[in-house]
Order: sequence, then C-alpha cells, then structure tokens
Amino acid sequence: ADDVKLQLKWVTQAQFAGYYVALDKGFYSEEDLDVTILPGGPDIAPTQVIAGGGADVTVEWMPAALAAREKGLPLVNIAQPYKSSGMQLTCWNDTGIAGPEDLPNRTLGVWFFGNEFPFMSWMSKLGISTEAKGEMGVEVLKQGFNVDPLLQRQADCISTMTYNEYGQVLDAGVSPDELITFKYEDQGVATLEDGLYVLEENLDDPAFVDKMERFVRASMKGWKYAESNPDEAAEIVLDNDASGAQTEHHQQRMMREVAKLTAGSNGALDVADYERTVKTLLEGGSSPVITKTPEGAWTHIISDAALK
Amino acid sequence: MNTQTTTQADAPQAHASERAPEAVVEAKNLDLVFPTNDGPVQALKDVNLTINKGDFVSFIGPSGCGKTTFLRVMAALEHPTGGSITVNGMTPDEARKQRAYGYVFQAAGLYPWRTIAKNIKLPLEIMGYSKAEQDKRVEQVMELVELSGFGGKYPWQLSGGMQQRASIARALAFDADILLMDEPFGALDEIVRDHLNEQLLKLWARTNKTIGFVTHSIPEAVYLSTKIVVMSPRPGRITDVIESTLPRERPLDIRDSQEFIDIAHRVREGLRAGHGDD
Amino acid sequence: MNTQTTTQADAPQAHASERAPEAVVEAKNLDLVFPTNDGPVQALKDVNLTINKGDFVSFIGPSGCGKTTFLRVMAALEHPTGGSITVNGMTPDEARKQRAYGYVFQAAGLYPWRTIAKNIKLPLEIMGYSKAEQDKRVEQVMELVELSGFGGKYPWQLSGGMQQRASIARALAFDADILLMDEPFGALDEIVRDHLNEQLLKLWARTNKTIGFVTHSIPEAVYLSTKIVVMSPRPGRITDVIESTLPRERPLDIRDSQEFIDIAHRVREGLRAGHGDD
Amino acid sequence: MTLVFLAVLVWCLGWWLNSRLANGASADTRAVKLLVPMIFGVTVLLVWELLVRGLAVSMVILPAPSLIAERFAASLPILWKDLAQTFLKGALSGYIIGCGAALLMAVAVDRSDFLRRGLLPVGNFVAALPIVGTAPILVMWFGFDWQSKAAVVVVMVFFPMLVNTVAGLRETSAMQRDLMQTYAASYWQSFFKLRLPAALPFIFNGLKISTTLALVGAIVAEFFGSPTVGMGFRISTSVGQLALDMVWAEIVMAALAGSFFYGAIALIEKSLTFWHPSQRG
Amino acid sequence: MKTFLSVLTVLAAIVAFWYAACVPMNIKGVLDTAERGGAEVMPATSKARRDMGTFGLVAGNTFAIAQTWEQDRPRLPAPHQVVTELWKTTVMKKLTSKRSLVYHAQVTLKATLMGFVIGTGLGVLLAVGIVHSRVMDMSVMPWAIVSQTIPIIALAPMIIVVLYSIGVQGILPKAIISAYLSFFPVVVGMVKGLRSPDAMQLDLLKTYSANTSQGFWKLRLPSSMPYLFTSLKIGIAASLLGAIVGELPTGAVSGLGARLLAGSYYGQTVQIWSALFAAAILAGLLVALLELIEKIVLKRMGMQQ
Ligand SMILES: Nc1ncnc2c1ncn2[C@@H]1O[C@H](COP(=O)(O)OP(=O)(O)OP(=O)(O)O)[C@@H](O)[C@H]1O
Ligand SMILES: Nc1ncnc2c1ncn2[C@@H]1O[C@H](COP(=O)(O)OP(=O)(O)OP(=O)(O)O)[C@@H](O)[C@H]1O
Ligand SMILES: Cc1ncc(C[n+]2csc(CCO)c2C)c(N)n1
Ligand SMILES: [Mg+2]
Ligand SMILES: [Mg+2]
Repeated sequence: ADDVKLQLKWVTQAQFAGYYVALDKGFYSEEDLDVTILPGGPDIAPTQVIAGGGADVTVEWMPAALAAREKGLPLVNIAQPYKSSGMQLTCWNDTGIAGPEDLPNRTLGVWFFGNEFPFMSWMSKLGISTEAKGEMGVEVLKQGFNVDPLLQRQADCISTMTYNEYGQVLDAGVSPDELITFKYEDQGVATLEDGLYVLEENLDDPAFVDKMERFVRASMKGWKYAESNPDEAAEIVLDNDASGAQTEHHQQRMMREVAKLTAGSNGALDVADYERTVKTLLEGGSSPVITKTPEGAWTHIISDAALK
Repeated sequence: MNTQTTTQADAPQAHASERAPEAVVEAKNLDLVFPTNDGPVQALKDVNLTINKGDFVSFIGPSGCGKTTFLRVMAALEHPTGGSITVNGMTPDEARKQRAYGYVFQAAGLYPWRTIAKNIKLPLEIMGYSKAEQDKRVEQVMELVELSGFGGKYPWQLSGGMQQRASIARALAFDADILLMDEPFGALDEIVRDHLNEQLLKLWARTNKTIGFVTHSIPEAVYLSTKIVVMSPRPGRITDVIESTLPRERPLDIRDSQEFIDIAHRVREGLRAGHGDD
Repeated sequence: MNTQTTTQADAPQAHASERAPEAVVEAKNLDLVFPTNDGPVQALKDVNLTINKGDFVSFIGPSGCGKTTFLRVMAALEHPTGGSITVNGMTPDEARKQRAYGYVFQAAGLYPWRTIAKNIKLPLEIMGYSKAEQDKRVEQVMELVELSGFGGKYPWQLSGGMQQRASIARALAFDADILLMDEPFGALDEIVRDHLNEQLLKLWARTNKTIGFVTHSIPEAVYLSTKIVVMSPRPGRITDVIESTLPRERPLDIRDSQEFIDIAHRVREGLRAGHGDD
Repeated sequence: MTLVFLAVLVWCLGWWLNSRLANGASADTRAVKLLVPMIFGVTVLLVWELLVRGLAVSMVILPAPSLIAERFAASLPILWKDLAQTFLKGALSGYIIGCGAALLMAVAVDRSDFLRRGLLPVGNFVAALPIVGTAPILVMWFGFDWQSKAAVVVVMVFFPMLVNTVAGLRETSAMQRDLMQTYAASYWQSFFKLRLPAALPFIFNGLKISTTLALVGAIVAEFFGSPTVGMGFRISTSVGQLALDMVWAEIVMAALAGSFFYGAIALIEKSLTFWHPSQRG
Repeated sequence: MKTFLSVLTVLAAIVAFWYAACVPMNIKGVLDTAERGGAEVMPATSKARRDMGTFGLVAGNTFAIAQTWEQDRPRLPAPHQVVTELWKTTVMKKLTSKRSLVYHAQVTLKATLMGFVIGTGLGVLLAVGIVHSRVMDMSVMPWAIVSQTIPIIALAPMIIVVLYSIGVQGILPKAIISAYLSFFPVVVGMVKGLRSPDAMQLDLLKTYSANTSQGFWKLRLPSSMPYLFTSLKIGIAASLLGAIVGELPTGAVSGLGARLLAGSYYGQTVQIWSALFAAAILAGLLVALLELIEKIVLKRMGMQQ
C-alpha cells in the first residue's frame, strides 16, 4: 500500500470527519492507501509541516495557502471538499450592534496565526481601521482558543465557526436571540476554507499524482458518507480523538453544521469561488495578504481524474 | 580526683575572709547531653562551679572535654539538660538580654561583607552607641590589638592571627560585664600573646570585668587567672579548681617565681590525670 | 638586622665540616607580592634560605609575616614574583609532580564526606598504594596521633583538636621526603602537644625527612628544630636564622638545660625585634 | 558541499582562536572575556549561514542569519513596540511585583517556622503548575492586555525567588548567629546586619533565574490571547504567515533583551556580593 | 508530623480562601444563567451587571452564592469540583482509556524521563567541560544563558518541523524540547558544585600532585553532590514543563499538555484545573523520588548529619 500523511489544520473533530470516515470505513485501503492523519493544533502551521516534509498533503484555508505561496512555498490546491465558508463574527445583541456600521469603537476578537486575512479584508472593505478604537476604528484582540472572551464580555464580538465556537456559545447557556452574527458569506468576503494542498514539485511525479487521485477519491467518498450519516461520523471522530476531550453532543452538532458547508462540493475546486477568494484577499487593505494574482495555485488534474 | 569537691567547697570561704565575694555565675550539678545519631554524647557531667564578680577564670583541659560547651552554657547559647545555672542571679537568657556578655569565639567568625573596622563596630551599632562614640572606640581597640591601619581591609585579606585579633577587638569594644573568651590567643605568637595578656590584665584590673577564658597553655592560664578550672573528657567534668595565690598585680616576670611554677605544676598534674583517664 | 646575612652565609659551611650537607631547598632573593584591590601586598621580600636534607626547620614570627606564604611557595602552591627557589635541584612544581611533599594546613581541612580513616587514606589512594598497605598505614598513623577507634567517625563528629590530629596523620601516612606543617599543634593542649612533639622527633630521626614547621611557640621551635627561622612582617622577611646546637637526641627534659634556655632567649629577642620594627 | 566543508573549517578555526585567547597571557582582561564569547557566537552564526546555504534548507524552515539580520534592521519600529509591550509593561512589572512579594513573603516565612514548614511544600507544588495551563486561566481573569502577562510572570517568578530567599536567610553559620545572640540583638537587627547580607548571594541567584523566566513567561502568555502587539503575538502570527525571518528577528530581540536584563542583575550582584568566595574568584 | 500539621493548616487556609474567591469570580456567570432561567436578578440585565463591582453583585444577590461553587464553566472552579474531576478521571476510568488522566500522565512521563536523562546528561557533561576548560567556560557559558532567554514555545514547533524533516519523530522530539529546558539548571548547579571545594581542599590535592581525574572523582564530584541533587530537582520539573510544551506542536493528541489544551479549547475550566493539578502532582512525585534518592546517597556519603 502507498503511504499518505495528511496534516489537519486543527485538532481531531468533525470538521475533518470525511477523512476519519474514509480511514475508518476502509475507503483508503480499498484504494490501496495507508493513510496517517496528523491532527493539528494552535502551535502547528500546516504549511510549515508540509514544507519540512512532515506531510504529503494538508488541509488548509486558502488565504494561508496563497500567502505561503507568495512567501516561496508553492502550494497547490488539488481538491476543495468545503464549498462555503463557516466563519462569522458573533456579537452580543445587547451591545447595540445591529449591522456592520455599528462595529467601530468596539472590541473584536479575531483569530490570527494565518486566519486573520478574511477579517482584515472585510474591515478594509468597510473602511474600518484595525489599529485602534475610535470613530472609524476597532480594537482587535488576538482571540485565544475558546469563546471565553465573549462570555466574560472582554470583547463585544468574537470570531466563531458556525459548526464549532458558535455551538460552544450556545452550550454555555446563551440563547441565539441574545446574539447577532455576521456570516462572512453574507458580507461578501468569504474565502475558501479546508481545501487539500500539496507541494507543486510533487505534481511532476506521476506516482504521486496517482496516489493523490486515489486519496481524493476515497476522501470524497468519506465526506459524502459522513454527510448522510452524521451521527455515525461523529462517533468515528470521537473514536479517533486521542485526547479524549471531545463530547458526543458537540461532535454530532458539528457534523450537522459541517455537512451544510460541504454539501455543495463534489471535491473539485470551483474556479469562480477561487477567483472571489483571490479578489477578497487582494483588497486586504494596507497590508494585503497577497500582492499579486497567484499563478498555478490550483489544479484540476487530480480532482478530474479522481471524480471521473 | 576528689580534690575537686574539697577545693571547691573551701574556695569561696577562703576568699570570703578577704573581701565579700559576689557570685556572678553559679552552676549546680550541670549536665549537658548532645543527642547525636550514633548515641548521646555527654559533653558536661555534674559540673559545679561558682564564679565571683571580678574573677578571672581559666578553663583548661584536653580537646573535647567540654570547655567550649561550658562557655556556651554560660552565654545561654546552649541549654543544660540537667542541673541549674544562674548569671547575676538570673538565668543566662535574661542576662544575655541585658547585654552582659562579650564573647570571643574559638574561630574569628568575622562577617565577610564588612571591613575590619565595620566588623568591630557591629556590636556598637546594635547597642545603639552614638556615631562619634563608635568611631572613638573602634580606634581604641584596634590600637589595643595592634591592627591600626587595617580598618579598611576585608577579613579575607588578613592572615589568620590578624583576624583573630580583630575578633578580640570586637568583643572588647563595648562594656560587657562578663567577657567569655574561647582560646582567643591560640593563633598568635608569643610576643603578641604576652602583650595581649598584659593588656587583658590591665583592662580587667581597670574595669573589674568577670572573665571566662579557655586556653591550652598552662603558663597563660596561671599568669592570667585568679581561678583555674581543670577539666577532663568523656564525660566532660571538672577534675580540679585551683585558686591562684598570685597577687592581682602581675608583671610578666612573675612567671619565673616559685609560686608560679608551683601552680603551673599543679595544673599540669591535673591535666595529666585527665589524660590518663581515657 | 644584619645578623641575617652573616648567620646564613656561615651556616652551611659550619655544618659542612660536620657532615656533607645536601641542599634540599634553596631560596635566593625570593619576592612575593599579592595584588589586592587596595594596592599590592608584599608578603615576602628578599628571602634567602637554604634547607639541607634532614633539617628540621621552624618558622616563627608575628602573624602576617609570611610564614604560611613561604611554606606555600616551597610546596609550589604559590609562585614567587621574584627571585628563585629550587627543591631537590628542581623547581617546586617538578618536585611536587614527584610527590615530594606532605603538607599539614593551618586548618584541618578534612573532606566532610569521608570518615577519618578514609580521609587519611586519601593520599594513599591517589598515590596508588595497595589496599593492604593502605589499611596498614592508616592503622599505624591513627595510633601515632592517638585517634585509634575514631576511624569510622565523620569529621564533624570530632572536636577541633581531634580533627587537627587527623590531618597530621594524613600527611604522615605516605613517604614524603619533605614534610611541611603549618601550625599543626596550635589547637592542642600541652600534654598532647608534648606527646606529639616527641613522636614527631622520633619519626624524623627514623626517616630522615626534611621538615618545615610553622609555630608560634618558642619552646616548641627550640625543642624540635635544627634551624629556627625568625621572620618579621610588612614586608615579610627573614630577620634571623638560628642553627640549633642541641643534639639530635632530645629527651623532653632537655628543655630545662641552659643551652635550650639560651637559644630560646635568642629566638625571643629576634621576635621582639621584628615586632619593634613596625 | 563546499559550503558545508567551509562550515566545518570555520568551526575549527573559531575554536582554535578561542583556545589561544582563553589560555593565553591576557586571558583575564576584560576585552578577552568579552571577545571569546563573541567569537564563539560569530562562529556559530557563520556555520549556520553556511550550512543553511550549503544544504539549501528552505527559508520557511530555517532562515539564514543574514536574512534574519535584514528583517531585524527593517522592522526596528515594530520590534521596539513589541518589546515595550511585552518586556517593559508585561515582564518587568510582573518581575518587580513577583520578586518583591516573594521577598516579603520570605521574611514572613522565615520568621515563622510554622509558615515555612507549611507554605514551602505548597509553594513548590504551585511552582510546578505548567505555565501552558496557567496562562489561559490568567488571561481569562486579567484580560488580554499586559496585566495578564504580568500576572503570569508573577506566578512564574514568585516561588523560585521565595525558595532561594528562604534558603539564603537560613545560610548564616551557627557562630555568626551565636554572636548576634550574645549581643542580644533584636530580630530586625540580626536580620539587617547578618541574615540579609548573608542571603544576598542566594537572593541574586533567584533574581537571575527569574530574569529568564520573566521574559519567556510574558511571551508565552501572549500565545493565549493578547492585543495586536507584543513579541509573543508577533511570533505566533508570523509563524502562521510563514514569515520565519520575522519570527527569528523577535527571538533575537528576546535574547538580546533577556541577556541584557540578566547582565544588569549580574552586575548589581557583583557590586553587592563582592565579598563572597564565588565572586572573589 | 509537625510538617504535616503545618501543611494541613496552610492547605485549609488556602481552600477556605479559594472557596471565598469563587463567589466574586463566578457571580456574573451564575447571575447570567439565573436570569436566563427566569430568576429575579439585581440588576436585571447582563449589560448593567457588567459595569458593576462583583462585591456589589454578591451583596445584591446572596441567593446565588451557593451556585458559584457548582457552575459548569466557572471562571474559578471550586476545590471540590477539581477534586471530583480528578477522581473521575483517574480512579474511575480504565488506565488505558483516553479519558484517564493516568493514561495521559504516563504519556507525558515517558517524554519527561527521556528528556531528563538527555538534559541532565548533557548538563553534567557541559559542566565538567566548563570547569575543566577555560575555553568552554568563556565561550559556552554566556550562550547557555542566552539560550534560556529564548521563548521555547516559539521554538518548539520549529524544532519539531526540523527534526521531522530529517526523519526524527515520535517521542524523541518532545524529549529534546524537554531536555532543552532541563539542561540549564543542571549546568548552572553543577558548575557551582564542581567549583565548591575551597582553596585549601584543592591545595591539598595539589601537594599530592593528584591529576585532574583524581581531583574530579575524589574531590570535585563528591563535593558537588548536594548541588547536583538540587539542580536535578529543578531539572525534572523543567523537563516536565518541556514535555508538556513539546506536546503542543506534535498535534497534542495525548499527554497532559493535550488535556490542558483541549480543556482550554472548549472552555472546560474544571478540566484545565484538574490537568494542571495532575501535572503538579506528577512533578511533586518526581521531585519526592529524587529527594529520597538524595537522602540515601548523601547518607551513604556521610554528608547528612
Ligand atoms: N553540636 C554538637 N553535637 C554533638 N556533639 C557535640 C556538639 N558540640 C560538641 N560536641 C561534643 O561535646 C564534647 C565537648 O565539646 P567541646 O567543643 O566543648 O570541647 P572543647 O573542650 O572545647 O575542645 P577543644 O579544645 O578541641 O575545642 C566533644 O566530645 C564534642 O565532640
Ligand atoms: N591571598 C592573599 N591575598 C592577599 N594578601 C594575602 C593573601 N594571602 C596572604 N596575604 C597577606 O600576606 C601576608 C602574609 O600572610 P601569611 O598568611 O603568610 O601570614 P602568616 O605568617 O602565616 O600569619 P599567621 O601566623 O597569622 O598565619 C599577610 O599580610 C596577608 O594579609
Ligand atoms: C490560535 C488559534 N488560531 C486559529 C484558530 C482558528 N481555527 C483554526 S481551525 C479552525 C476551525 C474551527 O475549529 C479555527 C477556528 C484558533 N481557534 N486558535
Ligand atoms: Mg573548644
Ligand atoms: Mg599562617
């Protein structure tokens, strides 16, 4: 069997259910693959891991991948299981925030570590400075791993994923009508999340391309299975979580929300989505993530072959 | 061995006829046992001793016989496990609170972060002497022990003997009633020793201090003391107490007198007996 | 002051007529300056001395006159800043490599993690004696310094005097040609001291070692030595070298002879002169 | 490959030069004492540069020192802002509060045998709490700004400092204490005249350990939430952007600031504990 | 015995203070929950409460005090919550279960011990080199200090990636990070210890013309023993911290670090605290073990009175 090492963007959770399902259901071994899934975490930059040869393929958000490409690490998108973005800004209703125009003079929690680019683009589009609080500026906090800043009211708004942190806020006893959320999709600044990326040079190797074809095929099979069997998928994720910290309830809900985001994708990258992402990123204000339109940042060779 | 009881019983009375003696230290059936991990060590056993005001008492005996320990008991640095001891009619602890003691340790024990002058000044600072008085006294005692000019040096820059002299100066700088000295002159040569012996006698005569003095030198003990306590080890006890018949005024050449030689002889015999014991 | 040069120049010749002297230590115009932060200290100045094989040389002088320093120079523990010194015709460093020295320090300096017996064994281990030989020798020297039975104790379980005796035993345990002793008997009482003096003389007679000996006691220096070096401080220099006319066989009561008293007198005068100097 | 060979050569050369200097006649001069570690450092940097170039190591894994230096020079204003936030506000205030509180506590602990016996084991336990766990809690309690970083630093430096000071205050010899007893010195007299000076070498030991802990603690705490300025913030964001040259520029800044801090404390130590055998050399 | 009593008293005081602290720390969360549950709260809205002092809130809502010790996601969990969680995740779980703290502790312990061995071994060797070679002393020591001013948490991911790229993975990268943290205290302590013999002790060996290795084995090493153990005790605690830090960039899949992170990720404060305590207890056990060895060794050497 061929070895494949997959580096995830974050810890083991239903966000990556498709891969775990493919592994657990034997979809990978059917394709004669021996897949190792490497969980990520707050201290892991998947792009760095793949650059160091620690993985063959990685799950990454497109802004980070394109940024890495500009830094001289030629990552190529070979498949895009997530059709739409799950990122949003979640605020307390009682702070008086009703629309984006109310954001100035607020304190907002934002994820950094390569995940700040969509937010920066959005702010720049709104003409809001992220340097300091004021009439036309917001105070930005580097948000940690959890939703405490919102619950403790250290921030008026924080970044959440529809499938994860938002649920955690609700789990803390907050009811949805206490909150107001701004989906990046709705604001027109959505960027592609959770694509599969490999190093460009590897694509010259037919054996590697063949391996990836089979990998994408099996992964998509896993994703579709997970979409239709969310509870079983959540169970599989739980079985694979070595930290023993995840709860069933949370993973089941996450799986359902994730299914909404992956539903529209068959695995192939939609070029229109790609171009919208690039456009958003190029407009990223004073210090844009990427400064010029990337070339060759994606390929359909693999998805085409895999999905035919 | 039984000279002990007789001598001691007689002594105070003998003196009493001359002038009314005032007991400064009274030890009765003193015992002191150190608990160590390989069994208890009896450092002092059944020690009885009276020291009168103005006495100059020397302690002599083989090493390990408890001289240091007895001095420490007097200064309330060690507490007896049996018997009783009073100093000026109080417990040693109370006496210490009244700053009755000047103590010279067997090793110099200067503070390395203070210069010699500042080391000597230490007790004066603690006892709240005025700045001017402090400087005056430091000057005086440094001269007494022949260390003038070394005030600004740190202890490690001095030879062993010089350090020891500094520690003597430190004990003389303030007016303690009772001066306890543990082999203060051990590291000094004979000339300095003679000089310091003379100075010490002068000081004693002038101030009427009570002095407890440990030494290994028989001539030194005889020359200085009004009372010589001979001790023997394992367990540490007093084997002889010799009342000196020498006058209080003692020129250095008194050491050639027959009386001196007789006393020295008696001390030596006592010592030898102690050594034979073990 | 000029006794120095004459005595020294004469001495080797005077001896030479009796038996062929073999120079073990030869110091010529030796200078030693310690650099300290408040200026240099001249510890030795223009020291000239010859020590012959089998000599017993005592160094006596006020504290701080450089006795320890000179002993350390001989043992290559300190390096002179001027002049020259040879030991057995070599530099002290080379002599040390040949394990020519036994050294007793001014303080006992026992290793706290070794028992008394193991402390004495230390040099034997280093010099590669056999196990059996080590045990035999430790037994012997412990007896010599009257410490038999204390072999299993740790240093802190002994009084100061006992520790000092252990350190003497340590230096005697191996066959060094040259024995250097820095106030070895300072902390001992007269009886033990007399005993150890006798033992040391016997050992010296038997082994024909060359001995350098620092003491503050005039009688001790006279009783033990074939040559007495009187030093004076600031700067440290030799003021007198006295060749003893006493026979090599010396019973304890030789100390009452006129010859003894005369030599002692000359030493005392030399010492007094050194003190007057500063 | 020639570059790799050159690296080996440079290493040998540097070592040889240092051996000559350190064992030479002027080894004790101030200049040589500075020069030797400098040469060592330069050698390491050269070897690094040559190896990275020789083995064609990707810049996103380990950038060459020359690139780092370039980035450092180009980003001085940012580096300075980050330093002010993390070092001056977070680390330094935490250091002062933590060490000061530990000193006071040490005096209390030292006065009472009961406290010493009871508090020290508990203190050792608290000292063993891993910072990775305490930092998020303290960020939650004290907010995102420098106050929470200072709190992390306080927790980190408090117990090393306490343990050292308590040990130092007990360091006096029996004879030194006995001397004070014969003077019937009061507690505070013997504290200021004997125990404090005697404890100084230990106190400085604690202060020196704490300098390295303080900066590292403040930086680590920023990983768990911070405003958008600070060395830890910059490092974690830059890693995400694969701006490894910036990461290393911050690390260099941290090392510079930390070493400077350590050096300053060591200098004060030298002037206050000149009498201690370890300083007399 | 006396020690035990004192520790107990201090502990009791701390626990009492801890419970008291829970009240103001958690009151806002409790009141928010209560408000959502329809209870009468003073003041009524969360926004108004945000601007009020905690003690005012406590005074106004005394009914809520008991609940501050029972919250699900408290800002400060009450002692019994932590103890219960510890109990549940150690004694009540199978040792091999992923939810057992014992399992995670054992994962961390392996890396810790390996790092400790590497770190102390390296530290001792370095110290020996520094004491015996002036070049080492002058050139390495300052850089050893500099190495400790580098934030390891920033370096750890890079160490892992670099090691990964040369094919080293598994427990070793974690152990190396752990060693990086533990070598320094050992170097410093051992250098001090190996230099602790006083001038006279060194001079004595000189008069015997003992060679360097004899000086090392017979004098320097024995006199460094107390220092060695002190630094070993600091070193093992540092190793544990290093292993935990090293767990983060390896995906934090198991080990106490993973538990800490997961707890933090999901805002499970009780879980964080219990993992924290588990780490501290583990450190305590390791230090206690070293202390025992120290006692035995020093007693054997006659250095303890
Ligand atoms: N702290 C202690 N613990 C155990 N034993 C002790 C202690 N102090 C002294 N001893 C023992 O008590 C006895 C008396 O000791 P002390 O120091 O009083 O003797 P000394 O007469 O002063 O001897 P030296 O002339 O050698 O100074 C000795 O056997 C000694 O070993
Ligand atoms: N390491 C040193 N640094 C500076 N000065 C020193 C050092 N060692 C000794 N001295 C000085 O050198 C002089 C001679 O000292 P030395 O120890 O040789 O005297 P000594 O004759 O042995 O005295 P003592 O009888 O008191 O032991 C003294 O003035 C002393 O202060
Ligand atoms: C330090 C840190 N950086 C980024 C994220 C955000 N993040 C990375 S993957 C992912 C998907 C949701 O699980 C999210 C939100 C975080 N949480 N913590
Ligand atoms: Mg004594
Ligand atoms: Mg001397």
